[in-house]
Amino acid sequence: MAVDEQVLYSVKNVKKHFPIKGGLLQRVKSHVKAVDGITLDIYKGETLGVVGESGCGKSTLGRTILGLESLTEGELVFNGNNISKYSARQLKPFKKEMQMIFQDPYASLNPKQRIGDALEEALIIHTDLPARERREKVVKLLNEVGLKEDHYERYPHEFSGGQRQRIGIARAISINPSFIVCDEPVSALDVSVQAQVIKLLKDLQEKHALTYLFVSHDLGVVRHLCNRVLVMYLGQMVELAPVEKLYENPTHPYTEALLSAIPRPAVGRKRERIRLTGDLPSPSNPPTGCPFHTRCPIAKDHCATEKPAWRQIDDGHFIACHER
Amino acid sequence: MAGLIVRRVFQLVLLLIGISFIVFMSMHIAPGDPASIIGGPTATQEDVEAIRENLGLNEPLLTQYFDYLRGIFTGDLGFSYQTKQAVSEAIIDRFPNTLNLAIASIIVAIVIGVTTGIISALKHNTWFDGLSTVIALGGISIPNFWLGAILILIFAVNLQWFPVGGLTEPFWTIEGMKQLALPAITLGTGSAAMIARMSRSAMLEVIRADYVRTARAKGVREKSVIMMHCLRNAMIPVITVIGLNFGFLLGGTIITESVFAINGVGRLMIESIAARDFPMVQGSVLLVATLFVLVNLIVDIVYAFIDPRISYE
Amino acid sequence: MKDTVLEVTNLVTKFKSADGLLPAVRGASFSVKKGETLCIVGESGCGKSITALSIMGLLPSNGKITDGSISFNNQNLASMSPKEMQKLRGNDVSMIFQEPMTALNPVFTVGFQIREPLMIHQKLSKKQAHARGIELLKMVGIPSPAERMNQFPHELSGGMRQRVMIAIALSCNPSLLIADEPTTALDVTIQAQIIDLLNDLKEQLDMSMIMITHDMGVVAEIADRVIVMYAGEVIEEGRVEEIFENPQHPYTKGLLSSVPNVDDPDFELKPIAGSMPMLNEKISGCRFHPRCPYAFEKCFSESPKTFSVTDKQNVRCWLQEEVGQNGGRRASSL
Amino acid sequence: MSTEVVTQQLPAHKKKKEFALLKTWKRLIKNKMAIVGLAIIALQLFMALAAPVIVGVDPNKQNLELSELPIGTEGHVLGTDNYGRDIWSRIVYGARISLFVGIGAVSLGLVGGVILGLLSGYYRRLDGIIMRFVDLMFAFPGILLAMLVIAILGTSLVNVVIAISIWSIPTCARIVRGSVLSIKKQEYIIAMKSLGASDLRIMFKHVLPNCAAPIIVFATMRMATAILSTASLSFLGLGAQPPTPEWGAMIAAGQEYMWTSPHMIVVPGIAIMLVVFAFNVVGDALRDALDQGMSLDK
Amino acid sequence: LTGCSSSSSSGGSAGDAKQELTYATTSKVVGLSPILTNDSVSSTVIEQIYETLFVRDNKGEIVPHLAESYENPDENTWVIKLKKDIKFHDGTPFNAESVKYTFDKLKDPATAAPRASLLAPVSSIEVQDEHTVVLKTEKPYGPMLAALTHSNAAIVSPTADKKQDLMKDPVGTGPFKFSEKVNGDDIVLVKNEDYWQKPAKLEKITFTVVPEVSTAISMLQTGKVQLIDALAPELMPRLEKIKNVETQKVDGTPVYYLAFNMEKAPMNDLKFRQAVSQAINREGYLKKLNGLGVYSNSFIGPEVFGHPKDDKGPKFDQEKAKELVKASGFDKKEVKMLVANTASYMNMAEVIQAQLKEVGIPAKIETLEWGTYLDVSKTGDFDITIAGWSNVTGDGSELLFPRLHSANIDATNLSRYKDAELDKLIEQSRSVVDQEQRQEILTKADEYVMTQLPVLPIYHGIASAAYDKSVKGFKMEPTGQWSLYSVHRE
Ligand SMILES: Nc1ncnc2c1ncn2[C@@H]1O[C@H](COP(=O)(O)OP(=O)(O)OP(=O)(O)O)[C@@H](O)[C@H]1O
Ligand SMILES: Nc1ncnc2c1ncn2[C@@H]1O[C@H](COP(=O)(O)OP(=O)(O)OP(=O)(O)O)[C@@H](O)[C@H]1O
Ligand SMILES: [Mg+2]
Ligand SMILES: [Mg+2]
Repeated sequence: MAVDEQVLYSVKNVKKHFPIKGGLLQRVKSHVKAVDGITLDIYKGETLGVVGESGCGKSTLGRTILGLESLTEGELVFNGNNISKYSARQLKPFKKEMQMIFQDPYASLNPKQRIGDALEEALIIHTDLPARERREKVVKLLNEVGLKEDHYERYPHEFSGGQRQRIGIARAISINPSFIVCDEPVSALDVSVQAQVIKLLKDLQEKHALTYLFVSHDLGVVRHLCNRVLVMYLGQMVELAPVEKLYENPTHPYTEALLSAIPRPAVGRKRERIRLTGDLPSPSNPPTGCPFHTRCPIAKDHCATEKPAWRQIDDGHFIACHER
Repeated sequence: MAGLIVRRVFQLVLLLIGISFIVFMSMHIAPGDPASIIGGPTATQEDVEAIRENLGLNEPLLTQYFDYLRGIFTGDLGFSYQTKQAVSEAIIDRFPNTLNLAIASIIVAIVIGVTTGIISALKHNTWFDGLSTVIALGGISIPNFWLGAILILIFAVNLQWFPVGGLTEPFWTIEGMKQLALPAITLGTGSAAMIARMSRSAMLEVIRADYVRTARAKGVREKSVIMMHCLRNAMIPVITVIGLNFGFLLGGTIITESVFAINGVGRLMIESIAARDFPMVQGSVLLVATLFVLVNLIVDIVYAFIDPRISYE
Repeated sequence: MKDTVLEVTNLVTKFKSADGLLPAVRGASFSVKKGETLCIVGESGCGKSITALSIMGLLPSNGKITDGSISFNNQNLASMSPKEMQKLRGNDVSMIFQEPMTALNPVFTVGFQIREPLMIHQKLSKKQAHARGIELLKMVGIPSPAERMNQFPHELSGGMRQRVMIAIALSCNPSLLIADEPTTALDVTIQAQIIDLLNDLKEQLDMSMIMITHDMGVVAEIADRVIVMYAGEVIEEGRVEEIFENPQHPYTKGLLSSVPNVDDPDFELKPIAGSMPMLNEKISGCRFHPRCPYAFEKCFSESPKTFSVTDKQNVRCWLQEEVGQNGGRRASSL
Repeated sequence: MSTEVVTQQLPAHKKKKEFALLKTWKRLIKNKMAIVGLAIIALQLFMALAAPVIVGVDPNKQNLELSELPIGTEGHVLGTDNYGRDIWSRIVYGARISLFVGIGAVSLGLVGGVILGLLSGYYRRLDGIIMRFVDLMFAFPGILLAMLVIAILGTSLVNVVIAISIWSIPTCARIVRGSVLSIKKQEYIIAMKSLGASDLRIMFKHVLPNCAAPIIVFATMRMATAILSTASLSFLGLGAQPPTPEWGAMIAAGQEYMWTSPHMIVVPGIAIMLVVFAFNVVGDALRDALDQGMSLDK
Repeated sequence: LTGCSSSSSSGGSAGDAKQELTYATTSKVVGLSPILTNDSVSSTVIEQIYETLFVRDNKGEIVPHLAESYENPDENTWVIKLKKDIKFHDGTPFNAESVKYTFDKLKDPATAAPRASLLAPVSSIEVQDEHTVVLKTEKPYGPMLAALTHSNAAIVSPTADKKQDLMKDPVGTGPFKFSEKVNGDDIVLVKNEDYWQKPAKLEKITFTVVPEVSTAISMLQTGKVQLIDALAPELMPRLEKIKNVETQKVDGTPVYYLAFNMEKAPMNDLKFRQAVSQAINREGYLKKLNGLGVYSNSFIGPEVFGHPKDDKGPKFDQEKAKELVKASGFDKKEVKMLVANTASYMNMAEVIQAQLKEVGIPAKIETLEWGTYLDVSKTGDFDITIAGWSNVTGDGSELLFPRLHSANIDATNLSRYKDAELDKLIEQSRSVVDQEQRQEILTKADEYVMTQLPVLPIYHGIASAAYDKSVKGFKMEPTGQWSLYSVHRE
């Protein structure tokens, strides 16, 4: 899959710190550095996978990119427009281009709204299709994600977890955006439906030159869908590489550990994973130097003090590590 | 939170200036002249004119207002046109009564309202729900003067458990409680009805939330499932209503104060409006406004405490 | 022979709806033995969660068990008083819910929610419960657990919430754990850690487990037995090896073949064509037949019987009958 | 390809959106209480519209000889008042004004309150201003307001509605705002923002329905106080003047006779309660009907 | 010479009952200075603390009180001799100086006394000697003595007035003296041991505010209050049923009447006014008042000086009224009836409205809040209004002059009646000093009023009170005032 080398979205040194409050007066005690300096170019038409430990800031990165969280620092440049300081009105045309599939599908659906109406929302906002066509389109979307027209009239609480997730997907793709942040879009789907949905996403990408930022824990899915993969650790980038290079030649010790832990769907083949030991670092008080050094099997003394530089080790393959 | 409080205090100052101006203007737009009221129907034109002159009502409007405003900033709320009493003194005389009554009745309202609200929600569409609905609606449809009179007839005149009226002791004394019992119930009934309906409906909204299921899955006793997990989530509108009602109660309630012969702010306000006793009206309105801002500030703080997602930054 | 902890027979769970009572679970039967892990797999929306909730007695207000029995340690759960049920839940039987965000109470701190079962069932003091809570959070791999205890669910990442749910469910060392997709939001390293943890508990405490998951890798790693559900019915049941190595039902086969293979970059995804029927759809015969590539006349009209493949493996599919008659050619041609 | 298989099942679009409304209505009338409520409202409306047909007696016809007759007196089912006027006919005629004021004031107050509440809950910047404005409305004495309305607008019935609705606005605004504060932080609202929905749309289409429950409670309960407060306004000279029959005023007039002829209060009191009851159960049922999950467990 | 002019009966045999009494009023006491207040509640308290130079005795005759005697050397001079050895509560001696001080203060525009008009005809007050004061008028002033019985003309202690605010801290010569203010508005008086007559029997009296009459009755029933007054007709049935309560009714001086706006058509048409007068069944209405009203077809009531003996006024006659309406060519235009929002006025208005309708006069009631009513009624923005006059001095001139003299249009003359003949009669009644002559003039004036009908008296008030049976010696005056001086409890 050749990637068009045209930058769609450029993320420059983005940081997002959440305040932690405490005490009776709710004073800010410290900050969680959920995203701590991500610089990234996302190319038109590619699928950029984001993987990393739970809590390392993947969702926050996705939400920040879409402007759902305010920026603590950094710049967002979409299609050449620096949108970091745009007003809501200025942003509106961009909203149509950028969509999000939320990690938590149930919470992201209005409990008082029928699913059909929820799906029509986006169409009403961004298109001026007449009611009948909207409905047709929604029914088509429902079918595409494996649901039925009868589901149109249902409320969110009447669905199973996987069904809700598919509704979230249908909503995001309904207005043909050019960029979608998919935050674990298929985690609640059984493999067969998952395959169907992934196919759908791929088809759409081919048809409309869609770009995905694909956050997932399912490394199998990532391998099948993504062109490049970003590995995050504690809000920072540790490795970025084209998918094959990453799977064949994981360089950063965290990536290695991650890949080694993939469960295989065959009985008796226990994973021979690299067990990470050492202290779990806290995002409110991240370790100095390399964020991974507390658990890194090959850490040296200087890893604890010096921050490793972000460097290219191969064509399109970057890592931040002193030792590799 | 500290920021919120500072901001509110600042807003309060502006609000007080604004409201004093508006009340001032309204008192002058509304028909009626303090001088002719003091003079009464028997007064001659000369009498009335002398009174006007004496009260300074012949000065230009804005001069009068700025004089008044200057007074406020030096902590002087002025003197009553009618009784010549210092406004601050009159208010200090009456506010404790109103406060006592407000606290007692809001307690009554919360206890009755929240409990019946919760039970009706749990027993949604049963006889209890129906009965409590009817009682709550009765509670809000029944005029206070009548409820008060009936309570007096039964409990004060016939049974003689409580005094007929008057409020002279603070609420923490036995005597004070006795004096407060009937007015608090009279006044609390309306609020209780509203709180009951509000809690019921709010509980119904959350009772089937997933986290309630989780609580049950943890083996939490049904009582705590309701009292902790549901209630806390259903609390926002209930707290709003409680805050509102408390605010109203603090502003004084004319009818109940009258029926139970309690000398409170509500009556003061009504009497002074009737007498066009401008400084007294201003004083009591400013008091009520301050109280409202205060109560609403507390409500806002409670919001944030109840729902951690709410923030005012 | 180990004791049976849970025995579900012919469970039927229905939802009231505008169209009347609609069955979401249609006569599911299975059992779990002490120390055993049963995995439930099946298409999204096939009734796995509802089955689990039926066992817990925590169905949504419009759902109702209309038939069948659930016996836990030889007590019939369906006929238990709410009080007894309450004592059981969280203590002997606990459940990890599928959607951790909505399953955690947004207005209480994580600490409060973990302490609660400990204080109720184990009668720990608040302080003890707090200490134990921190320990539990550490066990499920949450960094700086003491700090997290004072945070609210919305301040945690998806995976952390899920781990909090796990910690809550494990807090009282239940003898039966029902885990509804407990690791979907976890990265593989933590997932592995959690699975190790569960396996440890299984060994140490002889804990039984019902695990609902889509991740065939996880199934392979943790399951002793597997049941496959489709449209509210259990269509295949067997030991984990049997299911993986010798799947009988066309749906099971389809399912296994759709698993993306991490090790093969050129693997092509093969979804099962069509989609699952709605609850209110009336389908005669086998409910899978509209999507089944092997369906024949009998499948259209008659609901399939259960056939035993081995003593542990059972399948509901008319093809089994054919296997008996025609030497099983059609079934094994895949 | 999978998608093709399913698209074949696409049926013709017979189902219309109205269908949903119809469904809600059907669900509503499945609720027995709601039917009772609707019936009462219909009856009251009918009473209001067809008063002269229902009662032959002039509601203002006095007969000092036959004053304060008790309920059940021949010719006066509900008794007579202190001037010997027939209470039943006054109740029937009074329905007009009371319903007009009750419904009018509550709906007007709702509109104002909901808008203010939504804006201040949703926009942090507006919150301070709007809420202090609301505090001002709270603190502003009701009588003074009535006197102002008389002075500026005059004494028509419409102005009564305006006065009472102004008086409902602050309460409604605070109730709405409280709920909005918590709802606007919910994930589904954030999801709507990411969809690019305008603030107005989010407020009215997503936030509002989720705080409908407290609003319905407020509105239905306010009906009672609105009708009752008409009396105090006409006492101040605003609105219906004696001898116009009007429930609140009937109650107020009965105040002096409560020891001797309590029916003068009880009868109009029950009339008000019936209206409030009707609106309450319909409100309840409506909320349940709009909310699938609840209605299903009937 | 310690002027023991009255009270020799009933010794100190008060029994062992506590000599305390609580009186409940519906509104608060505005203040306790007779100069600065003009409301009935304040005057009830003031009556107990202060005294006037003259009072009306049981028979309605004006007799000296603080005054010893008076004489008129000429029509414009009133030489008043004062009693000696009387002291104010603060020890200041009561003398001519204090009378002068009080009256000067009352008249001074800077004081802004609401009832300054009471002594407006007095041009100077002179101290002749320690115990003689001379009042001079420009023109003869007939109702002088009546004016001096008015509680607003009570004498205050000059030293106290200079030192303190009498509104809060009153000092008079009366049988009771101010003790304290409690609970904001309640006033406590105690016996004045140094009273110039025999000290009062009650030790302590409390004036408490109970806005709701029905509550006050309940308090009376439970013994928390011993005295209430100004009863409303609706309450009588309840009061009469209570065992421990006694009621007292005395024919009173107030008059309640309809005032026609004489500047507007059709009210300026005598036929129309007659029609209205005959349309209203006043005797019928009185029955509704449960005995709290007196029928008298005259403007000056039976208890007021100047009351005519014969009845010359119109009678209730519906048929005649209908005819008159027709005859007057009345065009059925709605008549605006302005009513202050006092319960008794509104009741009256509703009945009148209904009765006018019977004869074909449509009337619209417009209720106004009291303060507004005062303004609007003075500007004449109405057709008919319901008014009342509680005549505290009990003198007919004090009714006719403010209410019907053309000088008071835009103020108290609500009918806006301007009639030279009546004006002359009124002036005469005020300037003649001889009381018998005045009686004649007033009778004539009243008859004139009852034929011209700028006003239509509906009924004359009754002064009423209800008190605990243990209260003895309570005596209501026709003006609605009472003194607790000779009251005791058993
Ligand atoms: N409250 C409800 N009312 C009506 N139908 C419901 C309700 N809850 C679930 N359902 C339906 O019941 C069926 C089974 O749901 P269930 O949640 O058990 O699926 P699941 O197997 O857990 O799926 P997933 O893997 O997607 O979570 C689904 O088709 C769903 O639409
Ligand atoms: N609103 C918030 N307030 C405070 N902290 C937050 C908030 N949202 C997220 N965080 C913190 O930010 C960090 C990153 O969270 P994020 O949700 O981005 O993780 P993630 O990579 O998506 O993890 P997962 O894979 O578990 O979903 C976590 O430590 C989390 O606790
Ligand atoms: Mg995430
Ligand atoms: Mg599920």
